Amino acid sequence: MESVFGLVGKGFALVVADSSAVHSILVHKSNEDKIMILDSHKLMGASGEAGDRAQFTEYIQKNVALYQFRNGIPLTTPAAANFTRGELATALRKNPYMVNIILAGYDKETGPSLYFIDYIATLHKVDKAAFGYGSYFSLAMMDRHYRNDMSVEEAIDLIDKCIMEIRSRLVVAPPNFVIKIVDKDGAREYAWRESIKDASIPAA
Amino acid sequence: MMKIDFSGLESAVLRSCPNSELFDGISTTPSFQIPSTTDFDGFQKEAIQMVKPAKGTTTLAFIFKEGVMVAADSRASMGGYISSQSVKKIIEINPYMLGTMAGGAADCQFWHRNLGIKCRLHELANKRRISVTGASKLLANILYSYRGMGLSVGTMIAGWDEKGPGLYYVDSEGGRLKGTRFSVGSGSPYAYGVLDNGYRYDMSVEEAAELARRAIYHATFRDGASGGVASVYYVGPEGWKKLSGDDVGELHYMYYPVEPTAVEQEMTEVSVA
Amino acid sequence: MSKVAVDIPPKGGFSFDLCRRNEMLTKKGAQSPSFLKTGTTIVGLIFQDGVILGADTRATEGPIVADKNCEKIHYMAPNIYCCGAGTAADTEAVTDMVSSQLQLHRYHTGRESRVVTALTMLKSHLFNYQGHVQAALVLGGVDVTGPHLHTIYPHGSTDTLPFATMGSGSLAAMAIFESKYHEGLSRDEGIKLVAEAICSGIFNDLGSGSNVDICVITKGHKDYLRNHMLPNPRTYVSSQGYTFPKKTEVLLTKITPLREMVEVTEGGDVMEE
Amino acid sequence: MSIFEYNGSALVAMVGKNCFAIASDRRLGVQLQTIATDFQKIYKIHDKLFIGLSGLGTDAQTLYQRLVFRHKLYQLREERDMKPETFASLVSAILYEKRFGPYFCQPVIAGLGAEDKPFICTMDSIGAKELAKDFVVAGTASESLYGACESMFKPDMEPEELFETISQALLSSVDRDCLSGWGGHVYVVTPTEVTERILKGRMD
Repeated sequence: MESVFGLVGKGFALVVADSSAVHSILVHKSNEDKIMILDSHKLMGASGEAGDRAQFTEYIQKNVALYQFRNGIPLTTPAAANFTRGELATALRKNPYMVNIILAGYDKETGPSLYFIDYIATLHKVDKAAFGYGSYFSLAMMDRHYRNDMSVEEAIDLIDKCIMEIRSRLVVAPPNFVIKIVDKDGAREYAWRESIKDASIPAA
Repeated sequence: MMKIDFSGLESAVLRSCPNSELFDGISTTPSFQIPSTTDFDGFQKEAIQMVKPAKGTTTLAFIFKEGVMVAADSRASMGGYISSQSVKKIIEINPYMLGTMAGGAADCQFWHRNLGIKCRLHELANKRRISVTGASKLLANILYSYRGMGLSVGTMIAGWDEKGPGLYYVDSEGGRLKGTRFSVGSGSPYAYGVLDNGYRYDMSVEEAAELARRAIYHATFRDGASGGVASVYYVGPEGWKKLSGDDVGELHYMYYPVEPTAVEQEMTEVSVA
Repeated sequence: MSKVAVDIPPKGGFSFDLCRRNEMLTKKGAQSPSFLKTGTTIVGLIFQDGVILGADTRATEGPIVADKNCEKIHYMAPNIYCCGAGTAADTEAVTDMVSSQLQLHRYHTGRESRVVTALTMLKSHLFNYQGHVQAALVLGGVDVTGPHLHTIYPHGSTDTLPFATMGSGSLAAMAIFESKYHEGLSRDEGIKLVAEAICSGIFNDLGSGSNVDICVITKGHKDYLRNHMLPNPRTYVSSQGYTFPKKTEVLLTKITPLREMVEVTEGGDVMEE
Repeated sequence: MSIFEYNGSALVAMVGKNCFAIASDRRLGVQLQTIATDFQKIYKIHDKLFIGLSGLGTDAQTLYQRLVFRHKLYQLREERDMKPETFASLVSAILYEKRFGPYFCQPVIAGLGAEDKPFICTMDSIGAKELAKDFVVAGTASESLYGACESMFKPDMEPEELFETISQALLSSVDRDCLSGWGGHVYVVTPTEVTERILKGRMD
């Protein structure tokens, strides 16, 4: 039921993920942020089994950081994507991690880039990608309206169309989505799209 | 020979007609020989497996101001193999009604043809055309009577009657839904993506035809089991008319033109021994 | 990075690290693939002055003929050859392995290899893997103790026989041998009989086909008659072949000229020459 | 569906008059859903040696990385490029090493050997080498490719005619396969130059 999708625009890349943590028919939480800030200029959206997702993404984050401490320079996006793919391919605990990943990043020379890595470690650089049941709806929508020189507003409008489509057509549609953006100013949260709100707890 | 009794499923309206053998055709469903096996479920499981419904397809239909737009692709596939690229998936039931084919090709063709006969008999008996509601009810009841025996049909009945345009979704699980916008088949989520976003009630026939064609094209691009030709039909007050049948291969390069780039010359660095 | 992944296997042998992942994939409903099988008719017989081996040349992948002219008579030593049936990769690998071990053994002992050495090495390797290495072999050769012919089964059991056949076509071939074999065959009689046995496999067994390879081994000499017979030449040669008037449309062309390899020899204190 | 049909692929290599051509489709799919239409399946090992990897995408990528690694070691040790025959044995050994837990990948190797003699060969997923003097095929569309090549192939074709023949064989075969197609990618290699072309095919 989880959906993660992303696209590359003019000088930026967006990653969108649903934010419901589900266990069979029960929704434990509906504002779980599944897009991790990997480093200053990288986002990693992951969907899959909850345990694997959290464990694996943190493992990658820590190793990327370790590389930066050791070598003084951050990994480029293609390098991080290849590293993630390598770890996924060689992970052999009980059986490999059940986690699909969309990795977005911004590098000074090459600009924004988006990588699709599925749970059996197939890696491919794409302009637009989507995982999970939501992908069936959003992929055709993005094919129809996507241009690679879209502005942030146009991209957000397309993302909203996709979210509306998922909410209307997907029987078990997740209620809330988080949208994050990465561009030359770095990776940050852009917005939330929530249809149900939790009781707000005053920030501790 | 074990005979399942369907009498309970007769629709009461039709049974009350005075002269029974003329209408025998309408009321009773043709009952096929039932296989005389003890383990009926086992037999039926293989039957389903043997004629595994080729679910690969994309069909859609929607009601709009001018009438009903119906569109479909034309690919039949068996697993990875494409058995045909020119299957007619929009079946002309009668000049005022169309049915779409998804699921088992044989099931759809047979039962749509059967439905056409029943509608004709209804016209003869009642001296007026059957409503879309009536026709879809007929098909739904027939399919329901075979529930669980492995029929695989996912169809839309689109037509025009006194109450204007009508559109129903009927499937072999016995479902029957009245609606304004449907898409059926493995490519349907892709078609929905484009259809929902572009749909407006007050569209002209050309705009609606373009939207339908575009939705089918996007489904054939993303879904491996759909392809071939995007055929579009329009059902209006005077009945249905086939508007177009474009090959999706050409449609792609029409929607997303690509100019062949000039020949590139590239120097390689000297590979020093 | 966390660990340097040097993945050269420490010392040869099989590595099983993908097994768990593959098991997970098969559990998810994807059946594991079939391997290239040699359907195969392979035979061998002892004649007056040595051994003659024969084999067909068809390799199949399920119902498809993957290779129409593959080599099934593998070199083991100058005086020993071995025909392989079963999984192509296994026969190839196991014969390669033992032939290199034999070569090392020859360097070590300074003597000509013996057939029984090859036999023992093959059978112990196959036995270790309990038949999972799917290789069925006909081993033939002439060494200091005279001509020898053995068959080896995938589980590691062996026979010593005057004439032997293996593979899916072994029944057809054995019928010929049983009726026509006799002690003290001359060289030409032997070759004719082996060719006839292989042809009977080619024409009667679906797994075998194409051509006949024969290898005659005598004291201190061997003749490897590759494609000794071509009973199935290609019958449908389209005279003028295909021409394509409507050229394939190309979107992008990139031409990279290749530099000649430049021999760079450093000047200065060149040691030798 | 078998594991070979998870991503879908079509590969063919053909021999011409001291030149060879190797062609592949461009689809990356996950079963019936198409993810991308510019997936690279043919890799260059060196100027006169190409390898196409069909089957499971992740294994193709892992195998390519390992082959390039082993080829680089060879270059360092021998101070020359590998001959195609040797490279075929290397690939066969790497595949057979995993005999009981194989890579789900069927390679097609094409190269110019000593005196620029064209060499093509294919293997099954555990390294059973299959040398051919005319053409080799692999992938989900292999059955159609067998038929097309068997009828279209002529010995000693010039590079232009070879390109035309291999493209027609590829495109006509993928049109009968749901899981491969979405364009074509053809390399024609002669002793003096490599011509890489992208074909315009049906995108359904």
